[in-house]
Amino acid sequence: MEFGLSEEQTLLQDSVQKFLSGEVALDRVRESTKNKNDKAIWQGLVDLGISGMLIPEAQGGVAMGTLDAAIVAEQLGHHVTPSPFISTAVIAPTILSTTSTHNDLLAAIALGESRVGIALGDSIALRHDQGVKEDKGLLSGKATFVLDTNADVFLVAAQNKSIYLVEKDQLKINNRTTIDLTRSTCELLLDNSKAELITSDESVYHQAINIGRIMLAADTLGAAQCMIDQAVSYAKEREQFGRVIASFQAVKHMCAEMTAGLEPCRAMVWYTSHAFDNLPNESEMTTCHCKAHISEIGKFVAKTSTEIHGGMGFTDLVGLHYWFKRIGFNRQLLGSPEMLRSEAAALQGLRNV
Amino acid sequence: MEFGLSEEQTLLQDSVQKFLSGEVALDRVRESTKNKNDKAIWQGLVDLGISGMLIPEAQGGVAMGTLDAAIVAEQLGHHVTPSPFISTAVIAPTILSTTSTHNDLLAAIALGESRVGIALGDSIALRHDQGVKEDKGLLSGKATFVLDTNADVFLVAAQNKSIYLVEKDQLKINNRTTIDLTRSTCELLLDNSKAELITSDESVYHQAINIGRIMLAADTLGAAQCMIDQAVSYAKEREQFGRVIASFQAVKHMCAEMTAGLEPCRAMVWYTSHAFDNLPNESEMTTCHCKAHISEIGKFVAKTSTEIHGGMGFTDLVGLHYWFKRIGFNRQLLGSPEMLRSEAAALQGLRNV
Amino acid sequence: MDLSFGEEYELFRKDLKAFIKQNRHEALGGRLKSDKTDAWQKRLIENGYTARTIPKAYGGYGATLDIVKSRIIAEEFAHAGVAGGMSNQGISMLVPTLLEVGSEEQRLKFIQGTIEGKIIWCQGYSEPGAGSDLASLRTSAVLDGDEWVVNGQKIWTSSAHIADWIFCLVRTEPEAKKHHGISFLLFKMDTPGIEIRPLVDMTGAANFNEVFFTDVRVPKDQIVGKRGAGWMVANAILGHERDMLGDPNGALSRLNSLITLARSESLNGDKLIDHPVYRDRLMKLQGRVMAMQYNDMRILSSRLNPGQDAKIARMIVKLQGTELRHDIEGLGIDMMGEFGLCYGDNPDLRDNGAWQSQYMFQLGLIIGGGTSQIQKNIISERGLDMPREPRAQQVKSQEANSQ
Amino acid sequence: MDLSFGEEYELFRKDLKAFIKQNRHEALGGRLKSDKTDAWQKRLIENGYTARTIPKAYGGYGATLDIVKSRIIAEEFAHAGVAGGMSNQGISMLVPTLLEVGSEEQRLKFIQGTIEGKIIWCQGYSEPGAGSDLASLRTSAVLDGDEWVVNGQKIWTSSAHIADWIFCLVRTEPEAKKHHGISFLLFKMDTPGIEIRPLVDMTGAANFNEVFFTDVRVPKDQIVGKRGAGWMVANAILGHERDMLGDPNGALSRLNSLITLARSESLNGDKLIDHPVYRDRLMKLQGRVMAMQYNDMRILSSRLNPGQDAKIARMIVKLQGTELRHDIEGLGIDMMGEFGLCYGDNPDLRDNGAWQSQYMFQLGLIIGGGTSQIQKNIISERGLDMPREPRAQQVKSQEANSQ
Repeated sequence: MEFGLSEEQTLLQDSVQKFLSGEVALDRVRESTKNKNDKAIWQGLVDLGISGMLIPEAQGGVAMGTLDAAIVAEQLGHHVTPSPFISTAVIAPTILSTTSTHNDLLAAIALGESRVGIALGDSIALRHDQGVKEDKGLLSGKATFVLDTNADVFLVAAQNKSIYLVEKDQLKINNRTTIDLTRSTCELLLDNSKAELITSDESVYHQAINIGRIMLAADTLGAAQCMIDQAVSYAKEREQFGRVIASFQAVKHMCAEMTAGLEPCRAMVWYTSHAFDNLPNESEMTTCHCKAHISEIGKFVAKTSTEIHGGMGFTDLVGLHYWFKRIGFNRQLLGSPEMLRSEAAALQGLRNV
Repeated sequence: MEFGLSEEQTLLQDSVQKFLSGEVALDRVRESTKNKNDKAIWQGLVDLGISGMLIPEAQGGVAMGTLDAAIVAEQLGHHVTPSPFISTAVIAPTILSTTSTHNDLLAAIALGESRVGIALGDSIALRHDQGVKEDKGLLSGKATFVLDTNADVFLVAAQNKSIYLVEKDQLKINNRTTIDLTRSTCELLLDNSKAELITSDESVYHQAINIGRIMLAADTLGAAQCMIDQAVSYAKEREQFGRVIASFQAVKHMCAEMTAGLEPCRAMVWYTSHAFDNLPNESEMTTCHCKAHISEIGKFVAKTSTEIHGGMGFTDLVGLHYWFKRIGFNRQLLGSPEMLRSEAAALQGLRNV
Repeated sequence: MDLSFGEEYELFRKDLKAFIKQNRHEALGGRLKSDKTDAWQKRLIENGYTARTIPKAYGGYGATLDIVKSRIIAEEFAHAGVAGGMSNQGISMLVPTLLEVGSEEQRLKFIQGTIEGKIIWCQGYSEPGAGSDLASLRTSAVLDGDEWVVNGQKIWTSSAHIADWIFCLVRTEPEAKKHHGISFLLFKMDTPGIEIRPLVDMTGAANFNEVFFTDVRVPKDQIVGKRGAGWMVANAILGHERDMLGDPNGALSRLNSLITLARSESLNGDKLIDHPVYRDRLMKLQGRVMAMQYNDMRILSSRLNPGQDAKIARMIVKLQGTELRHDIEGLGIDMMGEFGLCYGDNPDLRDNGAWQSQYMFQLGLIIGGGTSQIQKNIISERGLDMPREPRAQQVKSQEANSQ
Repeated sequence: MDLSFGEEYELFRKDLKAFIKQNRHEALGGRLKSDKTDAWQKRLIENGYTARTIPKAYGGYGATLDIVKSRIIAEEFAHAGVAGGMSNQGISMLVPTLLEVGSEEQRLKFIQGTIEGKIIWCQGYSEPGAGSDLASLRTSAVLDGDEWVVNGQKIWTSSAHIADWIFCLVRTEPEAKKHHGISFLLFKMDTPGIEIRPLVDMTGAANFNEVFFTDVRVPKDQIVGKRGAGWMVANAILGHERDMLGDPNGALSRLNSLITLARSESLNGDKLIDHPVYRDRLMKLQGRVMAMQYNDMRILSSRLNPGQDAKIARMIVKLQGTELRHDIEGLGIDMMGEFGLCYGDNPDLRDNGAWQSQYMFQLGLIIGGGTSQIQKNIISERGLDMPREPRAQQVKSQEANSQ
């Protein structure tokens, strides 16, 4: 019995961490969000093999597991890295691997030659006029909060939960600013757009949402851990009233509460990732709780660690707000905590659907 | 404009406080709960005129206002005093004053010669087989969480919200132990019991519930304030690690958080009491929020002040648990916080009913 | 208990309503100056609807203090959605200070221009190394002939880029211990040696600035109060600032916006207000807002009726009020889900992005004006008479608490 | 990541299941002693299902430590609802201590009787003036010839009224500073001079006792470890106690009871589980329970795989686990509303009153075994390497943290 990271996983973690803290330090994040250009960062990750980590070896990938992907997501969150990782390297391969018709695209993803946008979230929570309908093989409608404005091609779920591949030139892409500038999201407008059916197997749709949620949870885990680390480290340096503020019991206990809340989330992400690959019966329910729970802890950590930074936490100077906003973004995307808990209840027969 | 207690009200507060802290110190509370006998305490309160405070002068009362009654309730909560105050001195006169047919009973209440039990709560939240039905002037069914096991006569609301007067010999009284030994509650079994209709005006039923809720909120205010006072005072005496624990920032901040939460509740009870007498349009909604909000703060104070007492808080030695349980009792009776918030929403058109 | 204000006040309110109705087309307020705002400000002063208690000699209306009338004025302008009197740091913080401890020359020189909106002030208090521990500030002023020579750096200086003058805490006695050597100095923002750098904050805007002083020369007589006694002045102002930061009227206004949002936006075909989990959270917040409103009425009443004690009621306002505001904004975001993430130029934005920007700005207020941790120190030590940090920390924590 | 335990363990589990099935009619466990429980305990030892790693020389089964097998044993007995090995303070706290630092004579004298349930122990640690600050204990033991003479008072001594022996912290070197002068002493509870007073707690039961010592004479050789070195022994035991207090399996079991309650009880005609507000709170708790379960698996794994670090994961268990339990019990009460108030002999009681009694008992555990405040000190200082209270408090807070 071994519940933890393998040696290979620790190496993977280290290599991603090394790349991100070297090449993608905070000033790079700032620059990238300003230019809306994450290409250099993504190329670096492609060079590390990240783009192909969930792609079969036959298509040039390395066929790793969900936990491996979660480790990468955690590091990306830790460094608030702009990148199309979740869309292109995780969700797209999860969908495309279920057919044998798009091996070329999988190979292109592995090589870093194609970026696949993901438009799946509209059925989770219908709030406005969003939603895509299929009619005679053509798609029409609006997809919102689509991941990756810079994608070449999009995987779009229609309201019937079938998933289609749509080329960039078949739709209108409207960039949509959110609070989190480290992630590019857009709105897609489709009007009798040509689309290729990838699958009408609803379970693929659910798997894709499921793994996306795990990655967002892992991202928040990394971001929240980094905020705690920064708060503890700032508290040990910052002096007020003639002593470092880390010596005030109030500050110590705030850090202890954040740590006590977040540390079990690490095991939760591990278990949930493991369940995705190995325990299909409990995977979705576990994921709902994982993302909901980590989102709540993340909200607390984001606020508390900012408070510990005092006025500095409120400024752009230390850039702490990038983490604050990333955690806020992850909280809402692909299912808010309230929606996820309601779904978790339904999955175990505690809510009629 | 004067938002606060008048000189008379401060005098009332002082006189009740003086009586309760003199005659009903903690050992009296213990004794009374052991013997299930609050007669001596009640007689003392009757002698102070408390039994007639809401009764018209013509019936021997002093015709004071709801805020005056709330001041008394707060003191009773502060001293965890066993007494039939809410049932006999507040709810019963509120109901009986709406008719002119029971002036004798009102006069008997004012003189302390009659105790009226109150069975109104079953329609608020139907959980089991409770509920009383009227058929040809006779009542049958079960009333639960009836206030005052020692009453001579009971005011019972049927499911149609009409209120009836039932003599003790017309029903079976089953004593029902709750966590709070300072309050006597019982179950009434009625089986074609003779009953006298007092009112079928549904607004009287709502008024009676409303004022009962205000009293329970005021009781929690007093009990919670006393718990904070005890915690602060204990922390100033108790030494650990060579200093009084009141000097630890963690303990100080716990006390500050309790105080910051509870202090606005005082104004809330005042306003709500004033609204009952003067602002009928907003009274019920205000009361729902008052009791719900104070119940939440009370729960936090009950837990936190016990923690500050360390192991002593857990024992029976300092008796802190009487306050803990009283706050717990008030939280659930005549509407739990969840029910009250839902009702507050309905009262302002934010929930369809 | 008497919640009515009486006949005199009802009449006052009636007159004010009429004034607003007649003049509302000319109303133009704000923090900045322009000919139009100046004209409106002047009309308000003439009618006693702003600068009401400032003596006529200094350009005010000259009425005696009447808290109820102040409250009626605030209520009616807010209710009508019309700009009331200008509100800026000069008017709300400096003018009361000058009235209290300024010299007659200083009052005559500054008050009228300030209340008429012709002199805009900024505040030079916090420094990078002196936040919660304000008394450890290091910006120095050294006397050289008839001038103070100021060197150092301030932070959190809102309006610095548009201000004409600054009121600034400086250390004039370097040997004195902490808050004993501090003075309260006034000087023009166009004095040579002042550099202003906008300080972008987490909302993406530059609500504040950093201000750097290099050999800034200030005439000797521009000190307010006694040399080295600036701490008391600053302290009184900070207490007043704290009251403002937890203002329950702001919370009520935002709660009402939240209710509007819940009634207009929908989720899976139902209005948000019909989702019991959101509704329960909304109602919880409404209960908290109501508690703070009544608490505020109690504070107001205690000012009218000196016998009433509202010491602790007032002490907890900043802590409770800012946390409450932050929670209200947070529910707005949560209710909208992904659409709560919209920001900046996003056309799906609701309420101009107020939910996200206020969620962050209110977190800033939880930190600013004395962090929540400092507030809890104050409540426990001054409110509950609990001991300060013992022995070795004694001196320092006293300073912590004298802010 | 490998959650399976492998073939050897599956076999072990299969054998155990068979054993339980065959013998369950004779199972009788608990903390007390009787001929029947003794017989069951003995059979468990013979089969290696309790006292598994205690050497044969001391009456145990003599297996090497295997955490997985221990876990399987606990799981299977719990799952079958059959009493496993006796669990009391003698077995779980004293025996490991004797094995570690006891003399050979002490091991031979006490271990077999203890694990067989023939000697019941109680623990004499806390005193009225020494709770969180245990090292300030004052119960003294003065050497008089061949005997220690013990005077003082203990509190929170569960089982004192049924115990045969006590293991007790006493101060043997009055001049030494705090934790340096403490020794670990064993003596019989029928020694003259011992008075036991039951300590009724908020649940209404007497789960604990106070114990008073007046000139209690104890043979000199009944000290465990070195004289004056009892603190280290006590400390190791306390860490172990902390792990037990936040056990997520207890939380899971209670969460399942809560789900059962929500499905069976109703409110205004709907099952409680169909009320979205309660369901949301229930699901929040389920998420917290799951996080703690996985955290526990990580801790277990780190014991099997020494390279894995679970230091902080373990450090937070008591704080998080006890708060979680308290919240679970609180939701049970809230869901039942007025019926959640039932207690004692009330026939409307659900689950034997467990919701109320556990709500209180878990609050006791938030306080006991190192309060939540002490836990936060430990996490911040030992886990996050944040400084102890400065200067004057240095010595004392070190002691606070060595508990």
